[in-house]
Amino acid sequence: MPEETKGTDPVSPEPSSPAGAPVASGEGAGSGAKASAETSPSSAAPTVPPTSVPAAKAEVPSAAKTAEPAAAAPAADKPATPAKPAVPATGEKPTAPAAAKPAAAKPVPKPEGPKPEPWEAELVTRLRSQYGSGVKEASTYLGQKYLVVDSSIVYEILLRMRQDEMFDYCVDITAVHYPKREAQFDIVYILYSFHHNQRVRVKTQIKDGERLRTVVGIWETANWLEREVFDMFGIEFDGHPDLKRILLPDGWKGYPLRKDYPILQQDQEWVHINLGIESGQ
Amino acid sequence: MIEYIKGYLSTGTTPGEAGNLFWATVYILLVIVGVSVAVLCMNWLERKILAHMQIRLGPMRVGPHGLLQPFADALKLLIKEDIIPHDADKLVFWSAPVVVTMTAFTTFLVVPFGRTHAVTDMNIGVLFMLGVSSLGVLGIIMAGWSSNSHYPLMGSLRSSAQMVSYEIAMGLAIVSAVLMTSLQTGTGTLSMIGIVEAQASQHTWFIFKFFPLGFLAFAVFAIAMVAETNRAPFDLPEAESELVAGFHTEYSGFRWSLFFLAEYSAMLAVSSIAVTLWLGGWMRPFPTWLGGSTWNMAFSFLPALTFFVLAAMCFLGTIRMPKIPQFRIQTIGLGTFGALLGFVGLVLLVPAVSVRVQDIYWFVVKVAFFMYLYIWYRGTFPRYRFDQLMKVGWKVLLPTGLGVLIATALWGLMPQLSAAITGVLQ
Amino acid sequence: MKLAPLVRKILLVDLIKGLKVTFHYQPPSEAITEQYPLERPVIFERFRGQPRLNSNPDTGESLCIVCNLCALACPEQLIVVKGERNPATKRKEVVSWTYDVSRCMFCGLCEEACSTDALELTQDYEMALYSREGMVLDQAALERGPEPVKYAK
Amino acid sequence: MSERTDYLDLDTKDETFLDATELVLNMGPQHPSTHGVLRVILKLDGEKVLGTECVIGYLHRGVEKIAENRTYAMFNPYVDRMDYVAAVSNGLGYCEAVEKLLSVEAPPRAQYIRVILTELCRIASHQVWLGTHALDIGAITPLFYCFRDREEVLKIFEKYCGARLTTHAFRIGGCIYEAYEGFEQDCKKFCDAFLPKLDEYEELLTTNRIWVERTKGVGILNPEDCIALGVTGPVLRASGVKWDLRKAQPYESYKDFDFMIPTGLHGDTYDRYLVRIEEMRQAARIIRQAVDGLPQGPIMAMVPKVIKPPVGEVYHSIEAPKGELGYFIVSDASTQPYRIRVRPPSFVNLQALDKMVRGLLVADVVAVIGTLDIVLGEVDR
Repeated sequence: MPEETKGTDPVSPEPSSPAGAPVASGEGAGSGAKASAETSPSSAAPTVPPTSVPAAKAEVPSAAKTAEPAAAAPAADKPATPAKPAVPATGEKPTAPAAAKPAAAKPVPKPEGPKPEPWEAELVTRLRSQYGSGVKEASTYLGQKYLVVDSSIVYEILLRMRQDEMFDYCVDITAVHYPKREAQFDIVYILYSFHHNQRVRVKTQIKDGERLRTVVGIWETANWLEREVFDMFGIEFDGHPDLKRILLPDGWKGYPLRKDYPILQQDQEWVHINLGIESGQ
Repeated sequence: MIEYIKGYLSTGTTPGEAGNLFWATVYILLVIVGVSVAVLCMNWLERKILAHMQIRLGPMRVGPHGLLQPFADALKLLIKEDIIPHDADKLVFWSAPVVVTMTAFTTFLVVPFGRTHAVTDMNIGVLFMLGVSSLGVLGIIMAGWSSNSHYPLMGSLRSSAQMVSYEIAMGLAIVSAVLMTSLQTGTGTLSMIGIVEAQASQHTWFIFKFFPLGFLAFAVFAIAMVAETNRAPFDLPEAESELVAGFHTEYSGFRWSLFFLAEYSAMLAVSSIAVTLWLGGWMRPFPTWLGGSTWNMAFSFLPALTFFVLAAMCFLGTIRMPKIPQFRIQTIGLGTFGALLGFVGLVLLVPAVSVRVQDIYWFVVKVAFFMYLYIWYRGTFPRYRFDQLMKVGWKVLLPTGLGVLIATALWGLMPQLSAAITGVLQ
Repeated sequence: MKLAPLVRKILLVDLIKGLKVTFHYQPPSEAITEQYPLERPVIFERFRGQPRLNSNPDTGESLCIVCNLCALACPEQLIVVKGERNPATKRKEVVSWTYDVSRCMFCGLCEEACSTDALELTQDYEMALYSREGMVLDQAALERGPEPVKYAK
Repeated sequence: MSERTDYLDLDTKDETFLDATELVLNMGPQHPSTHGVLRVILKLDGEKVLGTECVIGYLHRGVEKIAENRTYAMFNPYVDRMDYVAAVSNGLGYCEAVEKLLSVEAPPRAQYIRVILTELCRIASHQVWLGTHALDIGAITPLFYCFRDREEVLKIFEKYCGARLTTHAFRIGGCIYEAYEGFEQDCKKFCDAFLPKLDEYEELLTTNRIWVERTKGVGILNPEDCIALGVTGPVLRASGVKWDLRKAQPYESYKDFDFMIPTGLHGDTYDRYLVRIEEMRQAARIIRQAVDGLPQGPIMAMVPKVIKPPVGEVYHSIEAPKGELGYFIVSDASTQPYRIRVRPPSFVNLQALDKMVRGLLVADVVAVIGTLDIVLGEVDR
């Protein structure tokens, strides 16, 4: 680590929410960046003698783990962008060096992590009015907007986003695997609207084996992206024109990006079959 | 024996004309050796010149300045494993490079390196050359088809279409040059030697005749010949970025080297045609303007001078070599090579030799200019697409060639035409 | 307006322009080839190459204090440091130190993690070997540091 | 929009080619102009392309899986290995995404240094593109000129961060290396020397009739198709969509600089060539401004030594030389990312190949692959 960070005193014993309330970067990216520049104290922080490095190690995880929802700050209804971190970071203010020592022991004072805040916009209202509880959540996190919707209506929502709300560019489709949850997979559609200069993530949760309807008919780009999700997670898409493995060879076993996928076993098996020796891994 | 050679050398005819089978064989062997050496030189020169255009140094390791690189390459190709694809048509696969090489060498039969320095002087020389060189495409098609693979097949198909189309433009340009031999003197000829002699008697190279018609015909030929030999920017049959290596993708080792040999000797052959037809063949520049015995004398020193310059360059290189033990052998080698060149230069100063070599020297210089152009094009231009190539061939070169042919004929017939017109008017 | 482009096209101006460029690059002085074993590239100070374990120039003792930070920082986990506390000096001393260069991607994270400047990625870049065996460097090899091969007969 | 039904039927056996009218040509993975290990299966009628299918994954290294087993700082060098001709941009995108997750912002000086290096990297990447693209179309010489000038960029990289290609130049929270002595002069010198060289490339290509014929009207993508296919970067801009993340959603200090976004009119290969050439000029302009305005100050924000971002997920994207390069990071508050998804521009852009080459000739396939400017390391990850 560089000298500059060695001196960082990340233990901020202030229990209150960070000084600058989360500034959702409104009205385009430029002002968002400006706002963050004002509120972020980190830029010009002086170097502090490296005294509390162990404390930092101990403190930050606890802070993060026990993070709880904070008071909602007014969310921007303007297009927000993932431009700049708008929220002052946790444990960044070297306010009281004296407090560094006991801070680690105390469970209560913790720097608040940024919290998702409800996202209120006309778009959300419209969607809510039509789909009701199908739209489970509409929030912003670090200025980035996302919707969590029920897997049964995700196709309609996406179609609507494309046709009525002008989200004409599907940036990415991906999935996240949570093996301990009942609905194991998060499918994430990252959408962008050239018209609004706005990015929205639409998330849905599905169980293992549950199928989703393909969005290739909405955005052509979804073709390969869905194939990759299938390849890596084994999630099948109904109506996809050519759903087969894309990055891995056709005969591959298993879905590598699932959390329970053992790399070593696969490797050993392959080496054993193809080379006739035991793997060296 | 020596008397016999001397006696033959003073006859002033080609062995073919003299009907001397022994000398014809000697000449044929000389031509084959000469062309092969030229191809080796060309190999080195192309790599060096192209490298320098591309701000590289090119071969530098095998011999001083990579001078032995062609030999190393040839050796490597000879001892490389010769692979014949499993599903190839073995007989055709085997014979294709032979056909290509044979046709490429056969054309040199009628190339006049000097008044007497040709194997024979055929009275249909130009026709023969055109005909034989176009047979080369047969070998390429054979190679592409017999490889039983997609890329060679496509390469050979491209090649055949391309050669057939460009031969027409080429033929038209040649016809307009042949017309020039007859128009003013009334002694038309297809003989290669005859064409050069016609230029001598008309006191002009055909490139400057009926300006700009001669030049246009030459330009059409100069473009068509690049296409005919499958060289950049018309190197589609072997376009490495599209067809891997085109028709010779599946060839390796010696067979591949035959294709290489054929390609370069074909380049030499078509350049020889261009030199013979438009650039006065073996004639030195300005034979009349800078005529007289003084100028003849001065020009006769040029071959020796060239070798002296080359030797001087070698010595310069010797001096510039890094003075470290690893380079000792290279330095000595380069010095020896320079000395050799200097010796050749000295030999060329002997009047008897210099008179005989004059013709060959000028011919080679002119062909070398074309070779340089080939390399220069390759270093500069992107490659045409197939349909664009056809477009250039059929829509630009063919009409131009045809127009030039008609214009040449009209211009040549001008006196008769004007006489006829005035006759009609009166 | 139409005439000038047409004339230019007939006179092949566009092609000649390109030919000019390639022509004037021909003098060998323009060539940028480095004839490698004789002409060696200039390696700059921050270059990350062959690793070396530094020792104190005065005492000859290894600077490594077996803190294991480099091994923790390494993304490929190719550094293995084992140490023992010397009861006499009360200092941890290296027992074994291996660095597997064959898996190294020279990201420099280990060098940054090292708190005593013991581990250093030097400017030596000639690390090609004929077999994998020599690629796992032990403490002795690391302390010897890179030994550039002299290419001479 | 419509459901496509004309996917290649490659399962039915090809008749002997004397009887069949169609030819299935397997281009790659070992082919001189597939820029690595791309395999394109072409269905041809003569030389006319009836359809294509890309087979990718030959270079798949499981970067996203590796990420789940590395700490945030450890994963940083791996991203350099995706788009290895623009490693600096990859590093920038990753560092910014993690910084966003940590709600940290790099200090101004670090931001300027980042911008300078990223723009240098853009020039280097475009030079590799130009060289290889010209080589694909048959002009072999521009490659060497481009690589000669790219060498200067790589020297600056080596002087700055100790590596030429896989630079690992930035760290989460800023930069670790202070600009070396003479950094500003080097950058300026490069810009001064580079622009005349760029004119030289143009002399070789821009007006050359063969180049123009080979590229004009080839591989046309209209803006609607571009957006539907998710194509970004110079390919999108050449189709006339003036969209550049540096302007649309400025990151780093791009809002401080005055530069233009070149756009094309026809969306063909020639326009893409012009757009990228102009982008190099604009990048040089940005570098000059950034070097002039390089502020003093720290180069590293205060980030904890052990990076443990709070629970949450974030998507951040930057304008890489090839298009929108996005990182979607899910944190579970441990030291290792729970999931990192890379949105590679090359992967998405490559999808447009089929649409672009249908009805063209084999030679155009090569030109179109070149103009898409894909890097297989990034396509396959």
